[in-house]
Amino acid sequence: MREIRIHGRGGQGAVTLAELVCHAAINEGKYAQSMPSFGPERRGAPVLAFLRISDEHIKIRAEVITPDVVVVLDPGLLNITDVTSGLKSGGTVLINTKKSIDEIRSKFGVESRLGVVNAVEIARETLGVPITNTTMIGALLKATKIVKKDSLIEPLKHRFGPIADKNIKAMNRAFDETTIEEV
Amino acid sequence: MREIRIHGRGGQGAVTLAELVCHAAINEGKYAQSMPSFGPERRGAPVLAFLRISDEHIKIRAEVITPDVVVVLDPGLLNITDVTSGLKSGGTVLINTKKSIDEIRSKFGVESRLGVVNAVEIARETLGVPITNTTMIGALLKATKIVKKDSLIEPLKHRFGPIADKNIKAMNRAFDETTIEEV
Amino acid sequence: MLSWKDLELGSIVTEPGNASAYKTGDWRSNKPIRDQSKCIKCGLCYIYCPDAAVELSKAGNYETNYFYCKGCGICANECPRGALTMIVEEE
Amino acid sequence: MLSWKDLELGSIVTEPGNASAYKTGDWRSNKPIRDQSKCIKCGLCYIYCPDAAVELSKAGNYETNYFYCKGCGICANECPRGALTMIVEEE
Amino acid sequence: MTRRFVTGDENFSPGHRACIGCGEALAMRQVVKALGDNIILVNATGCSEIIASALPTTSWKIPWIHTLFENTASIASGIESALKVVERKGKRKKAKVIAFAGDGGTSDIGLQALSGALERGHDLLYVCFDNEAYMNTGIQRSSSTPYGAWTTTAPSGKMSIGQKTWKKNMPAIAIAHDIPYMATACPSYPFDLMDKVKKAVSVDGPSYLHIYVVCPTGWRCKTNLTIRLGKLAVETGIFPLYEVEEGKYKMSVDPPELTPIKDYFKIQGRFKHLSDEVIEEIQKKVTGDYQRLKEKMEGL
Amino acid sequence: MTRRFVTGDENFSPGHRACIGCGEALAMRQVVKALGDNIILVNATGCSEIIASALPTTSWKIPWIHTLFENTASIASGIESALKVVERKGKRKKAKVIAFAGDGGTSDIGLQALSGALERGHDLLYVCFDNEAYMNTGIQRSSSTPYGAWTTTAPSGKMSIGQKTWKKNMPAIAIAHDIPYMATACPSYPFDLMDKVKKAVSVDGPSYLHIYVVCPTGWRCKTNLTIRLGKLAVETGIFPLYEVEEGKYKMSVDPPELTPIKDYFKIQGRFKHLSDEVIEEIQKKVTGDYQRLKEKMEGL
Amino acid sequence: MTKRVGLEGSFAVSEAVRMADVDVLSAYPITPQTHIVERLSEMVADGDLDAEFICVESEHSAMSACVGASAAGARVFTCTAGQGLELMHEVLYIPSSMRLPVVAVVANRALSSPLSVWGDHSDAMAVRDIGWVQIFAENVQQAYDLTLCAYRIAEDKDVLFPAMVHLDGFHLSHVIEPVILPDQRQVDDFIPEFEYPFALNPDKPVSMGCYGPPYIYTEAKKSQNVAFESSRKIVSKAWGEFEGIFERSYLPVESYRTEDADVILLVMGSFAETAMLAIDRMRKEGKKVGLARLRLWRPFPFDEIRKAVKGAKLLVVLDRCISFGYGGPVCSELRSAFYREKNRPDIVSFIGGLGGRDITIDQYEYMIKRGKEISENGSEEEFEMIGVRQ
Amino acid sequence: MTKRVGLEGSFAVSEAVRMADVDVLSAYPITPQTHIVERLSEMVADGDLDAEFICVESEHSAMSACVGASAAGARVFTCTAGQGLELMHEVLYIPSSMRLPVVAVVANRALSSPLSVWGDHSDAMAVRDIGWVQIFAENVQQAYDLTLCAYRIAEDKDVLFPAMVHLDGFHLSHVIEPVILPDQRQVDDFIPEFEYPFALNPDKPVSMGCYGPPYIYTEAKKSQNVAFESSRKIVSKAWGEFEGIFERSYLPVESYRTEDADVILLVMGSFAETAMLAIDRMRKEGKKVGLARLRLWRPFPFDEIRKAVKGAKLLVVLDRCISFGYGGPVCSELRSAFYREKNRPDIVSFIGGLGGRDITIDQYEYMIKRGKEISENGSEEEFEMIGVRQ
Ligand SMILES: Cc1ncc(C[n+]2csc(CCOP(=O)(O)OP(=O)(O)O)c2C)c(N)n1
Ligand SMILES: Cc1ncc(C[n+]2csc(CCOP(=O)(O)OP(=O)(O)O)c2C)c(N)n1
Ligand code: SF4
Ligand code: SF4
Ligand code: SF4
Ligand code: SF4
Ligand code: SF4
Ligand code: SF4
Ligand SMILES: [Mg+2]
Ligand SMILES: [Mg+2]
Repeated sequence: MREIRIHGRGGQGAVTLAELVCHAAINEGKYAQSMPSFGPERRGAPVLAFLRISDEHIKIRAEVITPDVVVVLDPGLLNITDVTSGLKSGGTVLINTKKSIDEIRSKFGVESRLGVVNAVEIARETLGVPITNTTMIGALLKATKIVKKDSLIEPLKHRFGPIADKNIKAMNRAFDETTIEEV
Repeated sequence: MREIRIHGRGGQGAVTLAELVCHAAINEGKYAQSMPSFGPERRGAPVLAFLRISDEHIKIRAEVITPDVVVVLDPGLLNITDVTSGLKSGGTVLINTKKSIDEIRSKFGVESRLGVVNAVEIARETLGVPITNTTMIGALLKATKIVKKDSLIEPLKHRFGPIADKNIKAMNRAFDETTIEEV
Repeated sequence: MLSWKDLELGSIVTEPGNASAYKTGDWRSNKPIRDQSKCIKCGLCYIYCPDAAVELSKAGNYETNYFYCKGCGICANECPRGALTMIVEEE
Repeated sequence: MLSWKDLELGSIVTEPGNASAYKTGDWRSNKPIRDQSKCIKCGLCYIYCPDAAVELSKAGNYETNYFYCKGCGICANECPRGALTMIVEEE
Repeated sequence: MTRRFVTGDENFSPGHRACIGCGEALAMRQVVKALGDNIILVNATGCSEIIASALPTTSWKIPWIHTLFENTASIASGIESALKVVERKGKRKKAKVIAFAGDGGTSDIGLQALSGALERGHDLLYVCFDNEAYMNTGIQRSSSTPYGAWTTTAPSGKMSIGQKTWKKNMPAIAIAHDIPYMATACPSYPFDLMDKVKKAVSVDGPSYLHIYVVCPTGWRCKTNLTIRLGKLAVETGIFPLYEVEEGKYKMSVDPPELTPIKDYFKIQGRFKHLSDEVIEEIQKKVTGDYQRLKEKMEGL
Repeated sequence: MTRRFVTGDENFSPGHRACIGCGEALAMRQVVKALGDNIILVNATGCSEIIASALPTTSWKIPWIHTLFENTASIASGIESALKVVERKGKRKKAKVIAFAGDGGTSDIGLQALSGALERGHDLLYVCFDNEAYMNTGIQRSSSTPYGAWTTTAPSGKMSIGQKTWKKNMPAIAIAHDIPYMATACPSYPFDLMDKVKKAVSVDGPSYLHIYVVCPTGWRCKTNLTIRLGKLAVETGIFPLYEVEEGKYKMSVDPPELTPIKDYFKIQGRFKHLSDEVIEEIQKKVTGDYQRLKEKMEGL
Repeated sequence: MTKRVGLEGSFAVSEAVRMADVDVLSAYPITPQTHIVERLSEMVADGDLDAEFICVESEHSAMSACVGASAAGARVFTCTAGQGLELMHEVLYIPSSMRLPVVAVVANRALSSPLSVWGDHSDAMAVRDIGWVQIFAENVQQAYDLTLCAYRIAEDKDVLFPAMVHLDGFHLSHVIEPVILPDQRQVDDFIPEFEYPFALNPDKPVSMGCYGPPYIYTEAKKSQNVAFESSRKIVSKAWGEFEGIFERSYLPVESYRTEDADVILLVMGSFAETAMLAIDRMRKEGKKVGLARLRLWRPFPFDEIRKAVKGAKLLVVLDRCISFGYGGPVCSELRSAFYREKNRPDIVSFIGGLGGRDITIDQYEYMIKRGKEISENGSEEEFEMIGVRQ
Repeated sequence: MTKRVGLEGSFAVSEAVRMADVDVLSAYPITPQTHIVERLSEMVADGDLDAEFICVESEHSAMSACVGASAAGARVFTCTAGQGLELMHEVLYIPSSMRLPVVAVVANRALSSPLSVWGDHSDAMAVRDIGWVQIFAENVQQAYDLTLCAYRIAEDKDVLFPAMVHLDGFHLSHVIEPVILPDQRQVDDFIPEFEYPFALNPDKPVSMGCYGPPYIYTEAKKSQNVAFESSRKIVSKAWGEFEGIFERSYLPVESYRTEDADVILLVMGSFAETAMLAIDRMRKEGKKVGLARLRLWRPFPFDEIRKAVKGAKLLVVLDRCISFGYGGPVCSELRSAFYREKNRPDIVSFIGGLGGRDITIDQYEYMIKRGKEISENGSEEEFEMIGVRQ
């Protein structure tokens, strides 16, 4: 089982990210589970979302505390939370940032496997708005291959209808543009 | 313990009769208990009230089913109910009626000890209204001496204030005018 | 005496208007008497009776149904012709 | 971490306004910058801020308290003099 | 004569256990006469319900349901919606849903359910029988009890004149919901009442009838005054008869001159403790309110 | 400038967790500024409560209580009565009791409690923050949601234009209770709002304030439009600012000409599905209602 | 100076409220509680009680107004029954978790449907989880005494929980019996003036009713339950003080002729005294039977009931409530309380007295006999219903 | 043709409601139930479900509208949580006593105060006496299946009682998991069109909800309880049919690795699967432990639970609810159910998971171990609370 935690802000679609990948995994025949952090957090407030993917029925139903992968939708969150908290050894952190891997490592002391991508720029250019959740799916897939990229197409279409294509494009671009540094 | 059942119609004050005698008994230092028939009966409908008087704390808290005394406030009730139902042997029936003892016995087959008084007439003349509950207390006291007549004065005053005197008069008159036939 | 098995599902009553067997005439202490000769068949006693105790006979007369009449005196009070009188119920 | 013994009777909070320690500035993605030279001290930014994040300094200037400012942009939008500009928060 | 305009059917059958001379029972009888057979009746707890439904008997010849005191309009909403779907799905044809409740069940404990039903626009008629107190439980005050009246929970006493608040204006509250039809009525005016019932059921959407019903037991008056007191309430202006159709006001009975309220007060025990000053205060309020109401009438 | 007329105290302290750009939080801030210190605040469940009271913290510097969603006016009634006796018995002096609730807590689930409190005449101020939906739970329709608006429980779709009912007229319902003071307000007009708050608390008896608050999250608009949209609501006549004192109506802002509602609609996501015809229908209703309201004004 | 007078149960309660000098009353009428609100209304109207009576529009608001008034530091009272207690169900959790000493009297009534204005314990049992002190009265004197005690208990600084006194609808509320009324000074000694430590007050602002994220909710409940459990001893203490002043004594569990009893019948509320008559009759016949009554229902008197039943072979429990698809709640909880005891009695369950049905002396006797049979031979049913027409 | 899709718990419930072709929906939003009403609203708005959605002004009205609609013969649905279930408390007695097959889904939520939108079982337990069929789901598939089953059960002519499906707030309502959706025809076979025998209808007038004097109330309750008890076997029958059609099976009590277990842990709802992980871990260490879950809570499955636990020495019960001043209701009722059994297990009580607090695998293991200790050495406390910060 792989456990993923997404950091975002209320309104940025962290939960949607988890859901989309969850659907993709289930459609592949896998077992998967996604959920928001349960609470009354408001637009703007830091929030979490969780995702588990497995080959068997998933019996645990609690927040992900020891993630294999952490996805950070908003670079500002790095200033205020330790996004690596509980990260399993060998785990990956994926960050939407315009900063380089080195800058992140030095500024925030991230020592794990690390991926960065300027998702804001991609989202702005592809979607017209700086909403980075579908974009960051690209980074996630690049870093983990947790599901096939194609598996996202149906969930994205179902979710976004007419603007699905743009989102697919954003995802693909992020997939291509994400830089990953193994450790 | 003596058990008394009062038959009346909603609005005729059967419950008040039971209460007044109950208070009188308690004020005499006795144990007593009074209660209405529990229900949503309306003005005009046949109703019951109950009274128990004893020298000890009364533990039973249920309707009186086997009365020692039955008081009937409205003669019309004789047509529609068997007022003697459950009467203990040696028990007494007291009826507000303009009929004579013999008429009652023959028309309604009452075989017990029986008392009659024209309480309507007394009430009309003393109180100005045909409300017979306080009047029938007179009959009750005459027939049973269950409490002293004087013991009623305070409860009647408390209950009726300015018109207490009239009620006392009505009670006294009924006491005097009640005819009782022993068996 | 009904047993618990006699009760309909959810204690529903399936016999419409079966309360009409209840004789509210037993409540009556005063009784309206109609003088048909004074009656102009205006029907006010009919429409004002809370207990639906005034009925129109086949002959076209309004008549009191003493099975139901509780003796409120409304009909007597409202009769425009004074055709109704309240008397004390016999013992 | 509060233990159950630390809770006040009925979980009442006895420290008025202690939520003010919570830094809602952390929520901000965009940041208002004030050009004091354009400012006419009308105070609209003050009275329109949902987060009470505009303060009047001793010197008589309106200033944004970034500890609380969530960056909604209302002040910038409503400033009659365009003295406020929203910029993207630095990473 | 009357019989020519009125059905002889008594779907609210006699044998009910209302008090002798009950104005509420009379109003129910008249309303039900005007409703016809294709209805479903929802009844709040209160006198109207308790007098006619002692298990295993019922006075009702039309489908009837009672559940609780405060949820009458919501039960009615559910039925109405059910009938809508059931008809749409071709299973059964619709009937008109009618709700019956007392003033307590309407202006106090059931107000919110009623407001919701009016707001949602259900096709139903809600009838409030206003006897100005909680009578079923023994004459406690409601928000519909008139100022100064004695009740068991607003008794007159050394420190109290009886009811201390002015009667809640339920018709005005109903109108504030912008419903297509609202009317006031009184069984002392049976034809007016029955006409309004018919108009109300013919409306598509929610309608509200506020019916003034005399309660000899609670008002402490003679049982034969039920009709007389209803007329006096109208003639004094204490309870004006009017209707509001699509926002337009119309007076149903407009006495050329209002009878003084003391004529109405003096034959009721519940007002007997009132001083002349208080009666005067109430008279002023009644006159003023009546005037303001008349100003709302169309074509005056 | 502003600061000269307004206290610098923030009894509703910053650090609260309202969404970015929340109009409700802004209105609360303005109201509390006008209230002063001698108050006790009762808060219904809803955004206003949840954003400011996560244990073990509070944003409140004045005494504050929250219990449930629907009973705000009743809790306030209890406090007010307690203060009355406690003062009478010489124990403590009275404070003014203020109730805060959303439109859902007011016009739906809390309506009955409110109606009771108004009827009984408690000395309290009830403030409704109307953001036209249940926002705390995620944008479900309330009876205060405007016709045509999208919400999660009145979504637009093949068979639906969104909200199918017209907005419940809470101010009219409050007025139907004959209370001494009722006013509408909007934090886009802060001085008008604060004046009304002060007037409302100075009244002896119940007063009601209905405050229009923009919710960028629920209305699907930009966070910096909160003030602009409030002004547009007033300028289009969608939310007229007025007050009713002892039955007398007064317009607070009366634009010489109403702005077309589409200017207001087009910057909100919740209306974006509406066809021109529906907008036209709504425009007619808005114009008509505004006209009818103006007719009630004194001295017009 | 005490005096002995005849009082209806409802009036006895009202007297207690008056003598407790309650500040705020808020109640909604419902049979069979009406006589209490009516009597209190009279007292206020006549100036005999200086209180605000809030005539609310529903029971939901009645309890809410009490909560508000209590939070503002007032001594409060409400009363209700059956449907009324149900309608305020959600609100009842508030004073218990916010620690507000609201006092309520419930004239127990059965629950709809069918509508019944008559007594049973369904309403009382429906609130057994909520964290109110619950006390059952068995006669009119107790209705008075226990209402007073409710204030003494609820307002104790080591309690500060709401308290509910149960008196059976009609059977106690509408019955007149002799009552000994104490002197006002005795009452004042027993329940001194009350000051709530955190009353809503601009001079010392507090926030009450903040919300509890998962981070803190469990802790809040733990502290609530520990405080509630430990108020059990205050109940006993208060009753001890009561006895000192008023010379009548109460215990969490009260026993009648149980000393050497093999079989103990357990009932609650107004049926208890009638049951004593059955015990007396059987004792006369030499049967070793006794009666136990739970005077205190919440907090549940674990130790006291275990002690009270010690030595008995069989406990026969009469519930006046049915948990549909399960059985009698009192019986169930008693069994659970005895489950891990070494020498536990057998416990057999009866249900009866629903919706105002009386239980006769014969029926009590039957239950004891039938209970023994069931104990010996078992039964097909989880419980047996008493007095139902077959 | 079945299909396997990812669905949030709330959406799974909505799918079941849609496929059951419900006529009338009436609900009031409350976290964590909101996603159900929202999804259903969308379905109606898009014409995917031909139903009337009554957007009521409160939960009290939500349940009332369902009662009305059901009495008129419609298939109905409502859903709520926590405070909402509390606010409709009085109304809940109506469909069970009037025999109306209302179906409700409750996204379990803790009760105020402090306000908590998070899950526990306090709301579910507060309605355990009321006579609704109560079923607990433990994963999203079950949320779908059991909602369908609720219609099958409630509308069975030998049941005609309302049914409530419990899914834990957030932990099931807000979690997306794979769900196998059946074909519409399978659903139609399983729940055929429904005709209520006494629907309100001018063609055949009936009176529903007449009042019940003492003369008849006990009989009404007896007949209600007998019918309710006997609907237990219909639940099993319905689940049997369900298995036949859908190939997934449910039982009133479900066991996991209990065959030779000395100690059985019992939990309800969404915590069950996590508890299995603890059992697995302990089994790996050779410990003879197993897990039991009450799928059916009402009518209480007496025989099934007795059978399921047969042979175990100890039953460790985790309640997600506290009856203040008493303990855990599930534990209490289980003890009562075993009280008169010959070979009964010891039963030890834990309470935890309140207001959204998770229980970890370690904590389950702790409970089993500590349960054994308590069973052997006893404990000062009537129950122990899990995961509370000291
Ligand atoms: C929740 C609840 N509270 C209180 C009652 C008691 N109750 C039943 S009817 C009634 C009064 C009814 O008054 P109203 O609605 O005016 O009708 P009326 O009897 O006067 O016709 C009351 C208080 C109840 N049944 N349910
Ligand atoms: C009895 C009950 N039902 C439902 C809820 C859920 N709930 C809490 S706040 C809320 C909506 C609040 O809406 P509104 O009053 O308009 O305030 P807003 O959040 O929009 O400011 C709802 C539905 C609840 N807490 N209690
Ligand atoms: S009211 Fe009089 S005149 Fe009219 S029909 Fe009746 S009896 Fe005849
Ligand atoms: S007296 Fe009353 S009940 Fe009898 S017929 Fe006349 S109106 Fe009807
Ligand atoms: S709104 Fe603009 S001009 Fe006015 S005080 Fe603020 S910054 Fe200055
Ligand atoms: S951006 Fe918004 S929060 Fe920040 S100071 Fe301006 S108005 Fe206040
Ligand atoms: S109390 Fe009044 S309303 Fe009720 S039945 Fe009697 S007369 Fe009619
Ligand atoms: S949802 Fe709307 S009202 Fe609630 S905090 Fe956010 S912006 Fe304010
Ligand atoms: Mg009434
Ligand atoms: Mg809102």
